[in-house]
Amino acid sequence: MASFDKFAEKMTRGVARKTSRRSLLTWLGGAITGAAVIPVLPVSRAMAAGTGGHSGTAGIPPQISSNPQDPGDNTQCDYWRYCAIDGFLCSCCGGKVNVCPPGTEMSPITWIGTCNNPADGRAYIISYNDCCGKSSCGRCLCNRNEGDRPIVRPQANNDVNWCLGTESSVYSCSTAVILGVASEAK
Amino acid sequence: MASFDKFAEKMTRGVARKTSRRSLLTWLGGAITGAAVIPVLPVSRAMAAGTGGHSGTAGIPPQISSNPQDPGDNTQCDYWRYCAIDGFLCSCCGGKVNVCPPGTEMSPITWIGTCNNPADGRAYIISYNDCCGKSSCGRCLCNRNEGDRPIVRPQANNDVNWCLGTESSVYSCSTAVILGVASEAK
Amino acid sequence: MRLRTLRDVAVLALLSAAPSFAADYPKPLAEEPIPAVATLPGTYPASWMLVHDMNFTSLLDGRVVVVDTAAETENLKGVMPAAQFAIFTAATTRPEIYVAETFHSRLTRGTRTDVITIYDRSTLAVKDEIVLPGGKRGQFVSTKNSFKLTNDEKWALLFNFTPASSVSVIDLDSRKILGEVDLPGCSMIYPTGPRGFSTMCADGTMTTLDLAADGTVAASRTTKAFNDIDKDAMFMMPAMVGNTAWFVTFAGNVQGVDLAGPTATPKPKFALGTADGAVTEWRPGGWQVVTSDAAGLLYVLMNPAGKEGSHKDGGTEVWVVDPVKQQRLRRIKLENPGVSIEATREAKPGLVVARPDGALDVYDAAAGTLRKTLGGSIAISPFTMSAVQ
Amino acid sequence: MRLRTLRDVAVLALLSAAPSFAADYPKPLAEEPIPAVATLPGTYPASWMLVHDMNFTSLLDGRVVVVDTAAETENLKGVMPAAQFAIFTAATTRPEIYVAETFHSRLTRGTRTDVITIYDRSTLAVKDEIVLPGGKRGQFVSTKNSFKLTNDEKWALLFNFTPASSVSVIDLDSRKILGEVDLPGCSMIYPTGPRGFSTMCADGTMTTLDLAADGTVAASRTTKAFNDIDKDAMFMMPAMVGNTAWFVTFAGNVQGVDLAGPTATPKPKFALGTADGAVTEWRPGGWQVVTSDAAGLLYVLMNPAGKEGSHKDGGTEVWVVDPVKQQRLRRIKLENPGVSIEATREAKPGLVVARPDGALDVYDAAAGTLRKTLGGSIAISPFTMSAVQ
Repeated sequence: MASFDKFAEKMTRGVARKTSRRSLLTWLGGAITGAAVIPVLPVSRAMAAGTGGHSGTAGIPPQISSNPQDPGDNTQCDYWRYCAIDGFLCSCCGGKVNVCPPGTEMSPITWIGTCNNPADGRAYIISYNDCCGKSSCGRCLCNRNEGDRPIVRPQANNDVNWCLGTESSVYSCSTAVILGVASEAK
Repeated sequence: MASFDKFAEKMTRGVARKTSRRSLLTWLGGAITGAAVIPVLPVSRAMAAGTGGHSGTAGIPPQISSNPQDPGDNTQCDYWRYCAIDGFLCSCCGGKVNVCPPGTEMSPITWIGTCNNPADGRAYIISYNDCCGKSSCGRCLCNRNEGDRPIVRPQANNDVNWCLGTESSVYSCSTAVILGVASEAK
Repeated sequence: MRLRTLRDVAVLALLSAAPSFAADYPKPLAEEPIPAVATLPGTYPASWMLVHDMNFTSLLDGRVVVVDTAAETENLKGVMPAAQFAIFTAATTRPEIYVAETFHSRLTRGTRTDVITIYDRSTLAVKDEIVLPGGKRGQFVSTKNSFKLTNDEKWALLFNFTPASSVSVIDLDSRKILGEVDLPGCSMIYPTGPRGFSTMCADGTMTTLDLAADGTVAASRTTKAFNDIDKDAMFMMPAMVGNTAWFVTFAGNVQGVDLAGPTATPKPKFALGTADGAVTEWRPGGWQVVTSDAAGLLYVLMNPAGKEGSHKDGGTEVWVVDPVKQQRLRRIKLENPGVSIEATREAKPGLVVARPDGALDVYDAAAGTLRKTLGGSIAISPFTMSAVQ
Repeated sequence: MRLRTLRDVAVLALLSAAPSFAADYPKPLAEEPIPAVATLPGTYPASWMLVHDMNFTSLLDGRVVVVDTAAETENLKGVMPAAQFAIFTAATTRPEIYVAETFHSRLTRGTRTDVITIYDRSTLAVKDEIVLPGGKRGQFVSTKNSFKLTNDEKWALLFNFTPASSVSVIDLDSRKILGEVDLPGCSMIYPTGPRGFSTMCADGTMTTLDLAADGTVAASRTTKAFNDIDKDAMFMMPAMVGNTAWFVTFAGNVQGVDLAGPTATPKPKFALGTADGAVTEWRPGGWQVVTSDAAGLLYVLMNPAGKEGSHKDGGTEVWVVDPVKQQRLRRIKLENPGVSIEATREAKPGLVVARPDGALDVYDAAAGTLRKTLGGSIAISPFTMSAVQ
């Protein structure tokens, strides 16, 4: 997987500079599923294009960390930390990849993913803390499920509204915070 | 106006049978504004295509009254009674052109328009009663403003949330009810 | 068209006795009565379906949409609000629909109130509500098995998550909460036997709880572990055929569980099988991935690019399976990729496929052909669908 | 990628001392602090704008979006909820933003509560609220002049509509309602003089009310009729240049009103003029159709297909007008049709055009060229915009 991820990452970054968000998603869909079948966009990516109703508009400018060890555009679903995220990306909503938007409250209870960083080859433990107390951000909806398991194992499940232990249960967006290293590069 | 309306009505019905909702709107936009300029879709028609996010989907089947004296597709913004409406058409929302959807309450206070019926040539007084108590229907958003005047003349204004005098002020959709004849055909 | 003020209108009304030039229609259209509000039939036809629209752009403002999947026009019959990761369930023995939902006093903030709102099936008006104390109602992407009826539909069972798990037992006759059952390490509700339920546990077992007449736990029994959550997890929402819950797994197996009681009893697992056209391999993919028709056939939404993490990616085919014969009967190639599927209980069942753009494609489940598409924002984010039983 | 449970993670963490093969990065990325919540500067830059997103698909869940119209990235700075046909106004002399909004206890039903919610400009957190009794707050498609500040921003004035018209006078220091002024036959609020306001009346006049220190009406004066509502109505939202409100009319005239006090004083009306490229004729069209820049120039959104009923149809050009010289300076051809326009008060002003699809096009107001598009659902239904003053 790691080598494919790295390849996809490189390709994605290259393509992102040349094409719109919309066509990038289409391209990814095609690349993932091959040319022979109907492209299967991951559901929430397709929904991201659908629900906001702005699939035809220009997108959101790329946001790339100044640290090359944290590569990729964190407004895009294929950014490495988002491997098990489900929701609106706070980096598009007035927050940052690991910071909630102004006036929201970060949930202390959350679900955990383990994502490969294509730059340093390490697997990191990522905590997907939800930001709560304002309504659905509505931008950059993303759903990836690597390691996701059904609600029977809640700590590995992203279908829960994790606005738990917060003053309000209203969900706004999701962050992806590095909690630590899960495994060194192999 | 009456003769243009009649022409447009005929054309619209013919085209509606052959084309999708989306291309129909585009066609209307083109016909209204001419070919020389950027087509100006009435704002809310464009928004209807935009906000729901379903501009690319197939539309809603035409709903034509069995009475030829009440012509046109009442799911479409160009239906004759909608000449001063602003909102979601109840005929797409579980109600009918003059009936609120189940579980909503019809506002007793409302705004009034005067619309030409292209079939009998009469001008009718149309009451645009809002249906209240459930959230925005979200379908068939339509805004036409023939005779609409600013809020300074509220009874002729469709920018007011007319869910007044109802148990809830939450707006769901708008009807177009015949109150009477304003003027006979000329 | 000239402006008409209310006064102008009155003046013009006086003039309306003038002769008409529209000879075809000597009489004007009649005045229409107000107020006028539509109602629905007391019993819904088998072509109708309740669609849970989570409304992702305003999750606090979800809806349950009543949809006629067969009519030529007026396919949207009505809407019930379903706030903030709500969950609903419909009674079959009384004309009621129950929506478990959550409000905050200031929309996005302020005091939280959880309630079960009781709708009349015919008027879609609120008949009553049951307030749920403690702010513990579980909020998930719509998962049908978080809210179920038991005890001949006299009781409702509602799953709580804080993140501690429990189930509230609610008496629908008296509109009162009878009690709460703690479920450490277990999730969701699968009605079992006459007055009990099973629940799925993190160690791969299911536990069945019998409830006493007062709503307390009378007895409980636990199966051996049969859900391999690490390697081949069961999707949490099964398709029901009689008292058998047919689950599918991430890797493409079918796991039946007999819930006739008194204990949930797993049946032998079998594979959906492989097929041509896969990019990697065919696996179930989407949200509501399995459904059943009146004949007891299963329909499974399949993704051709199956791998770890693909289980919510939607599908491009629906595989029709006879679970008793453990046989795949045919493959339906969808015209458009889908998120969730639901079959109607009609004699000639419809297969409804919720698309990522919110439209609903209705197929002839037997022929595999597309009958129609219900578009025009009939839903924004349809996740689960429940055919009229 | 393999599944990692919490236990797996713990095990793997123990193994993380194993040598890294990523020689370029000998140290892993650091752990990141939680919780972490962003804040905004205490004073917003002149390129920022508050955009009222009415959110048509869930009108009860509107928002005010803080937008940076100039930055390369992170153009959406934050959001304030603005429920149910809300209206907001921002203070310039205190770090507060006021949202007048309406809630129902059960989202779509139940007890109605109107409040003014007070946000801190830097944290976008709720500082306080003022409850408004009587359920009479007027609810309209966002109309800025329904909620204004006066008395050196010590007071807020809120327009009520039941459909009887009145204005509530609210003391922002004490967070108390001082009183209510009835306005039979009149609408909207145009702050006038040091402690008063004017209002637009259905007979075409404006009435100016001076308020006493206790919030009651000390004096009132009415102009002659100058707003020909039947034939050439004034749009209700003017662009302000100092104390002059510049209104435009349906037919394309500019009507200035001097609000320096003590009485609203209409200026001579002048025409925006005609131009090539019209289908019928050029008229103002859209929602927020006129705006001003720091130099006192007006920008008017123009529709080439002007006629009765076209006044909300949006526009394809923006005409730049010097209202003192009564001269049209130039025409900006928009790349995309717009609904509403707002100029920033930057030295090189930006002209923001809200598009029907919710995107915001930012033009160089002087050059008339498109600088950038803020897309990606930055708003769903943007109707009014307020540049930082």
